[in-house]
Amino acid sequence: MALSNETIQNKLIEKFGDQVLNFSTASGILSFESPKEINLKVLQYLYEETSLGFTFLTDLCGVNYPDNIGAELVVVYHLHNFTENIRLRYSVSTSVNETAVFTASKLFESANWMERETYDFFGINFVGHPNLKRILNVDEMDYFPLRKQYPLEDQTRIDKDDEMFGRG
Amino acid sequence: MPIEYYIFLCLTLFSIGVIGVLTRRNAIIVFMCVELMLNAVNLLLVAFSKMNYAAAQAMSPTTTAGIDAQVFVFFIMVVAAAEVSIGLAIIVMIYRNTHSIDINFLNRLKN
Amino acid sequence: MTLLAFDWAFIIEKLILIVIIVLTTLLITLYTTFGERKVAAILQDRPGPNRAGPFGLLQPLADGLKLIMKEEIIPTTASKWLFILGPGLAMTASLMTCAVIPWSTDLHLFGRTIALQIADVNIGILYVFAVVSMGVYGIMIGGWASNNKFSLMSALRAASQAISYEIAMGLALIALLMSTGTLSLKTIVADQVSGHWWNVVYQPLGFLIFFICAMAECNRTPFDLPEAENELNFGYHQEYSSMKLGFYLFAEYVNMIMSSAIMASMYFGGYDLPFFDESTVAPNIAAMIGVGTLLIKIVLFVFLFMWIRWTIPRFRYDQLMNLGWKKMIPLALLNMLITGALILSKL
Amino acid sequence: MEHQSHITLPKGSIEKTTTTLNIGPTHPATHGVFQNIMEVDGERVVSTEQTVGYIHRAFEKLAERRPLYQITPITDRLNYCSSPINNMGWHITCERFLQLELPKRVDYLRVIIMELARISDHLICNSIVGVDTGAYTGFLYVMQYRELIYEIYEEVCGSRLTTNIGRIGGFERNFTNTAFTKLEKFLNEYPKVLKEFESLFARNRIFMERTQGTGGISAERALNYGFTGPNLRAAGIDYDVRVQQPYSSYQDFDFKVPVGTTGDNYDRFLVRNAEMYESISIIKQAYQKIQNFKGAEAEVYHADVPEYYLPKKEDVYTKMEALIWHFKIIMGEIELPKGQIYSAVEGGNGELGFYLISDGGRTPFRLHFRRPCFIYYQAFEELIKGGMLSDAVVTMSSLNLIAGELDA
Amino acid sequence: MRPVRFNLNPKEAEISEAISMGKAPDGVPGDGFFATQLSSVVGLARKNSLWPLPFATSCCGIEFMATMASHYDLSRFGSERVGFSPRQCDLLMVMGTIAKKMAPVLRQVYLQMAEPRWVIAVGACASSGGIFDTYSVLQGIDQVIPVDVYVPGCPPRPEAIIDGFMKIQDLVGQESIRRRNSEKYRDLLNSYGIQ
Amino acid sequence: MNTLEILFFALSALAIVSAVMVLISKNPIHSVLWLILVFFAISGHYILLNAQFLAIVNIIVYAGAIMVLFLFVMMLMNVKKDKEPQKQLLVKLVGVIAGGSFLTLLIALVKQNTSFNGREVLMKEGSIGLIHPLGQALFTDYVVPFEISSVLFLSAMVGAVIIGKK
Amino acid sequence: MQALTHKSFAVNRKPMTFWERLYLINIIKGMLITFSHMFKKQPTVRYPEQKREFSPVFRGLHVLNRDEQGRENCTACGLCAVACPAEAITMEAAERQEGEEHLYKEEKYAAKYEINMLRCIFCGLCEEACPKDAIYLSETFAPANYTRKGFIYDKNDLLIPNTLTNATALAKAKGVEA
Repeated sequence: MALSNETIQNKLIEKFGDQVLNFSTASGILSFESPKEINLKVLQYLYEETSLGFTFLTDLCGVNYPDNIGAELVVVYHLHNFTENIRLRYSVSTSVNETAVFTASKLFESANWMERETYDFFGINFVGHPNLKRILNVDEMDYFPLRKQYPLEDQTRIDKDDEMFGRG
Repeated sequence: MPIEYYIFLCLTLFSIGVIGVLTRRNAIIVFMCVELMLNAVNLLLVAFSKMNYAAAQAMSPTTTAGIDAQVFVFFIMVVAAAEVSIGLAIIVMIYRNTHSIDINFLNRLKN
Repeated sequence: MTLLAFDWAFIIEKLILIVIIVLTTLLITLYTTFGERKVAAILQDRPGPNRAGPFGLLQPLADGLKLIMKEEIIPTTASKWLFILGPGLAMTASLMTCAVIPWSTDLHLFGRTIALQIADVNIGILYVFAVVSMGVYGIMIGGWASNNKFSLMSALRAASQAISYEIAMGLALIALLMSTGTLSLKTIVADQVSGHWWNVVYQPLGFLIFFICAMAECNRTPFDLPEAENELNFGYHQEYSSMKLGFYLFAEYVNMIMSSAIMASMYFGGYDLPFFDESTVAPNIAAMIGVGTLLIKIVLFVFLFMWIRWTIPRFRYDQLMNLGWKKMIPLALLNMLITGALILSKL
Repeated sequence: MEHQSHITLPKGSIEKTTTTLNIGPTHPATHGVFQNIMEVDGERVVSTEQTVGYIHRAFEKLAERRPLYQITPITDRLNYCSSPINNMGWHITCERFLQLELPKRVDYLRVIIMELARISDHLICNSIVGVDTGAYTGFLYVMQYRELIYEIYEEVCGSRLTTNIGRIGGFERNFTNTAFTKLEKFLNEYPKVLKEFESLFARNRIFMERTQGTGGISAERALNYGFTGPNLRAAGIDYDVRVQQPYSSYQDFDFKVPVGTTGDNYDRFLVRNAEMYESISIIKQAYQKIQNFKGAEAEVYHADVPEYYLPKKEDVYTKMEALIWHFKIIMGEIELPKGQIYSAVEGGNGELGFYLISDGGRTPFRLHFRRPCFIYYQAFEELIKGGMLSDAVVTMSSLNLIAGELDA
Repeated sequence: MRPVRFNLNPKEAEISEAISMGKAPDGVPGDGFFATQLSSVVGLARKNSLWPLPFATSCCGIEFMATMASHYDLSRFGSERVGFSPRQCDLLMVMGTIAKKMAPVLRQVYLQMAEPRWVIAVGACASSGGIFDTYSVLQGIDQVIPVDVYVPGCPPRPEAIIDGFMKIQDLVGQESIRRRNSEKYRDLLNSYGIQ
Repeated sequence: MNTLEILFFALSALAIVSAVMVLISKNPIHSVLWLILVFFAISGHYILLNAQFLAIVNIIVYAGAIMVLFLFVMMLMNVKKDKEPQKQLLVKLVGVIAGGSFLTLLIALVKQNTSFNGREVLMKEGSIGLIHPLGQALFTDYVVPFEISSVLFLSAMVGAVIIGKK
Repeated sequence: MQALTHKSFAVNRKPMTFWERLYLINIIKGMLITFSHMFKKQPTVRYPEQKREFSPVFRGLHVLNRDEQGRENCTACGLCAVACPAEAITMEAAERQEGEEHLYKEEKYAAKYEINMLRCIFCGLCEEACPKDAIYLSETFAPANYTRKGFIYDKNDLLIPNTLTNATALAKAKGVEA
């Protein structure tokens, strides 16, 4: 029985050697990273290896660390094994200039829109995605709003002044 | 009412139907023109029935002379309804396969 | 009896009768719309419109005036004449039915005997049937002319629904005709008044089929697929504004009233007030009582229509067709056979 | 002569046999705002393309600019049919992140509020399924009881829909007696109404035929599409965060997880209905447990965490230390520990997850919401393909798509 | 504890300040007696038969449901015929956040409505953007269409929605039947780029 | 001119004009609607001839069912006016001339035939158009054709369904 | 997939019985239910004439508090504006001058205090943030208005009646009917 975080870690290291790194456990969830080139291999291994069985992609999202030069953008996968009731966090990072990451939508249908959302927010280019275009924002938008350098507020507002809208 | 009036009216309607069949290419319109012709005939039949009835009534008030014509009209209507249901089904069928209801186009079915 | 008797006093009398009947129908319809809102409200634990006039009684007038004063929009892509023709046709077709309904026994006024029926056509039921089959044109033309996909879809639904349910309706009627032996509504009602039982006793299944088909012909829930506001967004009349919309909405209620009147006449004794001997009162009073009775029956039927509408879900298109073709028509045929067998066995 | 395999179409004939229908963004069937560009062949749906984002409000970016306590009002507006679950989910995430221990009574109070929210969520969804099949009245019957739920919220937090209920570490105030009276009233009356609602629909043949066999999905596909919550359970998988990873002391309660078999609209309807009964039973148990607290324990409504929970107002007015804490919390000057956390609760629609990354600043570095709606709406095309247009409408409402949650 | 229960000075709405009202400029002769009478009768009819088009996008839509439902019952005002067809409705009720992606749709719906039409912005988001001062949200629908009444609250409770609705009724009741043909109204629409 | 004649000519004019409009309407839907009008005019004639049953049946069958079917099919195919390729003008001209000559020929024939001279049609009277005698005839003398026609109708229905199913 | 818990149970999805297949029985049952509602008490609150009591913690229009001597409590510390997620509160602080002690409780006061009710989401965070017992939400809901400027509530609109000069109004505001 019980699949523990250590087992998963050992299995992963056994399979991928030193390509999987930065294992840590925060609030019960094992997280690790790998180079972005092997993300599909890792996900597939986690999915298909029966003793692991991470067949449920809970969540996929992007994070932008503007200070990590060369690895500004991170894609975080949250996987879940229902039968063993254990979660796993896996992330790959990519540079802001070269944002290609392999898509997981072939493995998980649910990744389709989440990747589109991540593309929409962060501009991460998921290679092999069937329909990679903006999902939440208007198609005409020319920047990726959730990257840290872009402002939150609507820049075109003309009626915004302290008198009307608080601190501005 | 003189019977000629009815004859002329029905002939006109019938000829309009004929012209329609000759000039239109839309299968449904052609079909409709055929219906028009049938109706012209129907009207004529009824008119004739009343003509004969008028003559017969003069001799015997309880006569039912001419009723056959009206029964015939009734049968024509039944046949027309049957014909329309089949005809339209065929047209829909053709349309589904060829996406056209142009009668000229149906020539190509030959080969 | 012919359709073309030219007696001018008779024509004037009929014209007055037509005007009175049409106006009354319209007035009742006006308040049926109000009634629908109130009935819906009461069934749903809420008060309903109550702020226009006392108890909200002026509500339908407000609606009407507002609709008249609203801007007419004819979509640029619509075909203009048909767009206008649609609602007119719907309204006319639904009003035409009232011609053959016997409202009561004869009135005796100014030395004349006035039949409270616009025309006693001896093929009355067939006439009703013909007019009902016309009703669908209003919807089809309006839906097509709007040049809107939802409207078109709704027009198609309406057409196929109307045709399918007409058949079952006709078959149910045939069974009734077999037992009454006449096509004239006046005679049918008179037979029920003088006879012992209403026709519904002899034709319960026939009535049920007729009632269901009438609901389908009036496009009422559960057969309101042409309107289906959740799918087609009001369907055929979604491009209509102002009074043209009003006509469509109105026509639905006129239809409802007319089919109630027909059902009451054919199956429920028309103006016959049960357990009441009309000969004990003056003929004019008896006639008035008859009108009142018929009106009450109509109101009850209309209420039934509304009650059903606010209770049950609607069918899906294919289920509706299944019900019509695979259940209603065989049932109606069966009903016909049974009626025939019974009549034969009595002979 | 070469035989032509198919007839070439003449010029001017119609090439396309399907019609493109544009359902939405303002269509009665799209509660909220979605757009479905459907290809229909007659009434059959051939394919559809969903467009979302019509009320995208940039929650995640907004959350990066707000201290933790100001994020609660934002979570209100995710799934606004059950905003207290979102609020609580967010507080639980923060508490787990800050490693705060909560008293049992707070947990139970939260359970009551969350289950009430679940009832109101399922109630809207199921009654809207009724509306979309054409029966409006059942909707109005149960809405009256949602109103009772709102009155309880109002008694606790002062607002009806976007509750902003609870704080990190507990509740902003204790439940009043009126709130408990109203809760009792609700518990007494609601099961009867639910029964009535059920008998209006559940065994009505028209409704059964409308919903059975439409919008179905197999368990494998549902998992692959990331379904959670009632929709996944309707497909036959008894995954429930409340059972799998209990939060807020759900392990103390005895309840069952209803599952369906085919994942069609009827199963979803039944599962939601059954869950409402379970929720009522949970609330009853929680209420019982709360009444068992005696003395000072019966007054506890927040954890004793002065760093994160605002001090009492009287103390703020009079005591310097309390005032300082007060200022620090409000100004958001309490720095968060570094780290990240993913924490999930069972929302009305499924697993509502919060992925919080903190770099030690006063606001989250990144906050990502796992919105169940957004993830399972992808499957809509697969659900309705080959069905009728009317099925698509019912499927849409039985999926319980909440635009606010979907678009974030 | 709260010092008082009520705020006694909620702002009175000045009907003359509504964008659709405004006094006639000097020198313009008023309507004749008959026209005035007609106006008031028509106004009375219109205000009791306002058919709303709920442009409900989010939370406020849920409160609108509560307003329609038995507890508050908007139908008392003669407006239970909620339609989603812009042609048939008189009152556009915009409820919920209008994102920039949605704005053209909203405008389209407004354009498709038949005159006379009124707009009510329900809730903070529709009126001013509310808490969502973000790159994707329209900061108040009055940037794209003229708004007659704003209802504050996030979401406004049903009483508030009814209050806003009654404000619209006041406005409708007082409107002259000629207003929609007036120069002033055309200028208003032109300022929104609507011909 | 008495009322009857007025009615007769009005109905005839309506029928002919509508029939012509069926031909020249570009939009097939309009054609259908004009044809319905033709049928109404013809039903009017039936009423003038006191063929009440046929008048009503004509409306029920033609206007109420057949034309609805036509309209339905048109809408189903969504045939627009520009979808129908027009025949060449020459062909059209030939068609019209042929039809016209046909009409002239027939009229000439009728004119020459003296047996129609002075034969009157009985208007508004006579009981043979009523339902009772018709029914009598149908179910006695014509009962076999009647049954055969019903079989025909049934087979047509089955055939239509089978064609549609393909 | 195997069961994840032992708590699951399958919902009741039995096939239709003969009577249910007939449509009528359940339709009639439903109709009886709706009919019985005709005689139920309507829960409707007929709003303008009839008002529902809000809960004492209802979050409606704001009020600015005064102390027992009728002095404004607010010291313009700005915490409410900071706490406001909608950024609806604007204020300008001013120093209390000589002779104004009867107006303001502390040395600083809000010379201008505006809340944009159109932005406000009535979340109650300002009330919670206030360290000076100054701003509260009331049970009056914010009324609708025709113009945007009708929603800028300044200090005069927000302050509660003065105890000393306007005691009756204060009683009214407190909901104590005289």
